[in-house]
Amino acid sequence: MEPILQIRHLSLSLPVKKGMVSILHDVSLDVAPGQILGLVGESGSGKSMTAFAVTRLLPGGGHEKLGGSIRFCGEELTEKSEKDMQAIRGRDISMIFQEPMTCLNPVFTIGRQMTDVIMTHQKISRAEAMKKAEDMLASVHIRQAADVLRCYPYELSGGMRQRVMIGIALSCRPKLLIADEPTTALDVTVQAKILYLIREACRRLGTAVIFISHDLGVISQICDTVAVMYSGHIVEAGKAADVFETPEHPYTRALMAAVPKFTVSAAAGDRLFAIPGIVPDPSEAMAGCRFAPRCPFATEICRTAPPSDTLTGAGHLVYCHNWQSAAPAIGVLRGKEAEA
Amino acid sequence: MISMHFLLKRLLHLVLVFFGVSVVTFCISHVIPGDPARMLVGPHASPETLAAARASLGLDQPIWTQYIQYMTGLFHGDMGLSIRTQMPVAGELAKYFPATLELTLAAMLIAVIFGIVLGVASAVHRDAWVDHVSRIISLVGVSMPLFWSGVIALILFYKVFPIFPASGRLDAFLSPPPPVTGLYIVDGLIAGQMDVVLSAIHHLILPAVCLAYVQLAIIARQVRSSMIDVLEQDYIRTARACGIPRRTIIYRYALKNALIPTVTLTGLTIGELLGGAVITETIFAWPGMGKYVMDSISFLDFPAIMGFTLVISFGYVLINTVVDIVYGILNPQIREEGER
Amino acid sequence: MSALLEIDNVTKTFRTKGFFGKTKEVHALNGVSLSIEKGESIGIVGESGCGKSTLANLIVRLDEPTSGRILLDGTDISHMKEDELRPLRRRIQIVFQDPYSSLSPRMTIGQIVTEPMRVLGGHSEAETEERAKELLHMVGLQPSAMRRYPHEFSGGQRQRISIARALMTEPEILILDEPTSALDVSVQAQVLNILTDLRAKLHLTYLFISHNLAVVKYISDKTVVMRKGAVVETGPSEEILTHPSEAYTRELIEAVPMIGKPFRMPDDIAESV
Amino acid sequence: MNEAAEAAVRPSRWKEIWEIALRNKLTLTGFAIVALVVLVGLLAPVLAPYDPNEMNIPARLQAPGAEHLFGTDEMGRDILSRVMYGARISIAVGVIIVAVSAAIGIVLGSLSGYFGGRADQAVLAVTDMILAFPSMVLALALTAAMGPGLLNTMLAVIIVRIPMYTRLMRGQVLVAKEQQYVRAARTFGEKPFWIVVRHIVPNCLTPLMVQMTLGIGDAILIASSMSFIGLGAQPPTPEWGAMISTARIYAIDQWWYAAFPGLSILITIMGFNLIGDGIRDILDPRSRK
Repeated sequence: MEPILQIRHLSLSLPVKKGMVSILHDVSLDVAPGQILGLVGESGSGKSMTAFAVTRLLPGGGHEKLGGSIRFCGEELTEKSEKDMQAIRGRDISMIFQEPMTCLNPVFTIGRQMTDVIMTHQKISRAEAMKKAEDMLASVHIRQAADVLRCYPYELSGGMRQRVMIGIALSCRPKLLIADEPTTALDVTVQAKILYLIREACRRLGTAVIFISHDLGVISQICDTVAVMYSGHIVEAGKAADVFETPEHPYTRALMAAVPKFTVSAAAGDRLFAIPGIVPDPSEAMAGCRFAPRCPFATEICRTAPPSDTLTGAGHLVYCHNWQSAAPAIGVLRGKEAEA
Repeated sequence: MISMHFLLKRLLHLVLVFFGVSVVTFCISHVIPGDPARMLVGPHASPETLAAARASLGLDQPIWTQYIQYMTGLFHGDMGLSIRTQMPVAGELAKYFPATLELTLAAMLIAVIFGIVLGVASAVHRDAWVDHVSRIISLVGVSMPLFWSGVIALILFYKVFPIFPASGRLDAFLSPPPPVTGLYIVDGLIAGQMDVVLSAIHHLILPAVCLAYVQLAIIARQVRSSMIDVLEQDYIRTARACGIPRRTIIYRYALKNALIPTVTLTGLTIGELLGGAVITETIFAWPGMGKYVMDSISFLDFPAIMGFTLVISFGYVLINTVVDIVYGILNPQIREEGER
Repeated sequence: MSALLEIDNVTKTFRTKGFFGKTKEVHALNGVSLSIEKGESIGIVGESGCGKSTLANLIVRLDEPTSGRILLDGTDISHMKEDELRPLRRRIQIVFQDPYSSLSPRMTIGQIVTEPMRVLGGHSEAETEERAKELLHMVGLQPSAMRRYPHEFSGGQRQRISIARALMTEPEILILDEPTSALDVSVQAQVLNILTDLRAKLHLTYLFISHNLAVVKYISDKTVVMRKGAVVETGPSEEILTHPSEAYTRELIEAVPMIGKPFRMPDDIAESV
Repeated sequence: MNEAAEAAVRPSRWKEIWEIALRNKLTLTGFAIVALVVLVGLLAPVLAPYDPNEMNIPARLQAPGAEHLFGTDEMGRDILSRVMYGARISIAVGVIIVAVSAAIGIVLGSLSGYFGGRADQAVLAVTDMILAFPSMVLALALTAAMGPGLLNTMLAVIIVRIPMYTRLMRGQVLVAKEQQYVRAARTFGEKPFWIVVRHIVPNCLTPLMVQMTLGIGDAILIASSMSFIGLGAQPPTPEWGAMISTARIYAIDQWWYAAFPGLSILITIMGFNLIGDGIRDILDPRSRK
């Protein structure tokens, strides 16, 4: 299917006290209609910044530097003015965020906030917008939607607020939904429901979704394609099934081995794979692969030249010099000997 | 719209604070002075008057009996006789009250309106020239001694550029309008005497602006900082992500939230204005309570000073209760739960 | 063998005074019983508001239970006065969730780590410092860390410092209240591995509290599932995961997203106010 | 977020504040102004060209000139010399008021915040009572009751300002009390007194510092207002507010009489405000980026 969003060689620098700091390097992604792309990585990987770059909601006060190309529905977003972006946001591209507790305006009712968004993008009356808002809430499976419209945010639970956020985001039937850690602040049972809602809405409306999370489990469950990010770079991308079944990049493998699973237990002598060291600061310049200092398989070339993308299977990309030699070595990573 | 519970709670609080205020004023007039009777009759009274005053104060009585007597007097509007004029203090204060009310109300309107405009302009155009100018105006304002700005204003706008009159509420050849509210501008409008209205406004401008300036500066700083704060909140980012136009975000979404702390500040502002009235009225020979108390101070006319203190404080407490209720109206969570 | 720590029918009710004498009661814990044997590692899992952190606060006596008993080696500590309690505090220590607010920003790591022993008294300065260095080494930090301040360390390092501090008084029981929840996965793995090693080396008893079922399963032999202030189910971790007997436990297990686990629609998707 | 917040409270903050202040022109100006005023005040006996109280009736109300840079007042006293001695009084008044009221406020606020209960209720009730008055009006009534004079004015302003520091400190302590490091200290069995002294107070002082710096300016302002009203420093004390009070009737024709003492107050208070704002901005994580 023709991708609705094509990001090519995206780079981003943000202004700080002294000069600029590079946050993203050479990020390329595709998202197809009705598909969910998962962006996964640890804190500081640049996954959220990628999303904010698409909607141009960057924290640089207009002084940020954006390079590369973002094509959305055949149009180049990087060349759009703030005014054009305003019309696109909420109508064609919507976002939902991590903190449902702070993302709704505390002094307005839910109904007011929803109808404001609807009326911004559609020329209809407040009453019609209210009807639409009620339908939207019903479609995210909220009972007594009419009552909820009259509520203030503080009267709703976290899960309910996130539903309302999804309702607002989908109210103009956007072509792309960006969900930035939408379930991180929620309990697991609530999370399961919200994940289901997002997936259902995406299939029903044919909306493309960029789903950002640090949780490999969440990503593996609801995403069709996945991109793993590390320190502002994409290290591996492909179909979710391929990436999680045959991870090729040492970082992906290490990350997967670090997650506790139901099958492992300390009592049985299992060890989790702990990646030594810490994620490099974005301002730190590095000649080679940014994972090299922590990578058990790094060789001379890793420290001197940045890796280019290598196609390992159908649509499965890996950015690693040594993926072939590294792949078999990590294995299942059980027992003490596996800890590097 | 506001719960009964909330109103009741504020009213009970009001009663408690009134009680507290009366305790403090009682202490000031009966406990702190070495010889309260001497304070009451003034330094030049004869020994007989002093003895009579001792008896009438019941200084031989236990302290709580004295307090009850004090309160009974207050309930009957008895604040004692002025030493300077030998008239009941309550009557004198009532005579001067409208002038003070007119001045402080005018000053409050100026401070609040221009303070908010300046603060918002500053926050929205952060670090642009508007912001710099507004910040300089505010910085000078918060550092400006009220008694000095009044004198300078007189030198500038009475002596050097004779634009405004130096004293009084009306031109000498005009007689005050028939009293309804005691505010010349309002009464003049009611009586249809436009010459009185214009003259009253002409006389009011200079003292009101001088009195307002410091508070204007404080409000502008507060609005600026809370507006900047609000503009960085998650729900503003959400609104941006929904494509709500920038103007709507600033003037509807952010402003309402930013004004909530300003409402409380306005309550405090009124206190400062009432205190400042003593100085401003003296400088501009404005025939209000402030000038009355200033005249009393040079005679050490203690009953007059305490009467003034009581009236001003009760008024201040009353206004702050209104402010609290407005705060509740603006802030849905507090309105419902009655908590703060 | 008698239990090292016995929690017997503990209730905790928080009262907030309302207006006009109205009091709101929140039952944070509702008759919770639990017994912990020496050397065991017990995990408590539950969602927000289930009372797991309240329980931790009661055990380390940051709070007093409304009713019920907490027995340490047979001694009831639930209502002890601070003075009587002080010598016993040495035996139970806690590590909190937030790596940022756990360490006073104005103190050096040395001051922070040695503090519990200084409060306890009876040890020379050299002795205390020696032990601090030894513990920092055990959690993988250099002795030079002693002179540095918390802000110079990452979240995972701070959490390891917190662990070292908690171990200074040679406690028998270590309460771990969501110690890895604020950390990235790769760092969480480091901390969990360190905890595993320490337990083996120092023969510690763990009470590990988390919202993450997989983490609890990894670290603990026995799992306690809590919900709304009550214990839902207790049993060996393996058993709870494979054969949960309560519906809530099943729901919880199914809700945990896992790599390779197919996505399943939750039973009741709708929600009302 | 955490990194910025952390950086704001790191112990090496004094050095860092100083470094940032050096880069921030406005804050630096503030430091320069305050240093100048303090220096002039200290060295007034050396710097002042005349005795501040020396009368010279023939030379009364002279405009600024070579003889008298700031002119003379109605008694022929040299205004420049009086302004210089006035700096002494104002700085001393400001510093003493803030030091005493903040010290009492910090102690009351920490005790009331940490221990809560009845003591807290009582402290809150008393601060509520004081805060129910407009500060200027209460200071006025208190001074009137105690008798006019600079010392009584200072005492009155101290009473009026204690609640502000008490409330601020109490609020800080309530937040700090719930920090995990304080809870951790409780689990070691640290005694409450040491928890307050060792863990809570050091972590609460930063916003107090800002408030105290701004408070000095505020105290100078309110004390000089009281002098202007006639309740504070009494003539012929060369206090700035008292000078303007006397100058009022001459001000329209002899502009310099009121202008120089007033300008001195304005500039001094501005100095403290610049420093206070500067420190606040430096400590505020938002402005650090």
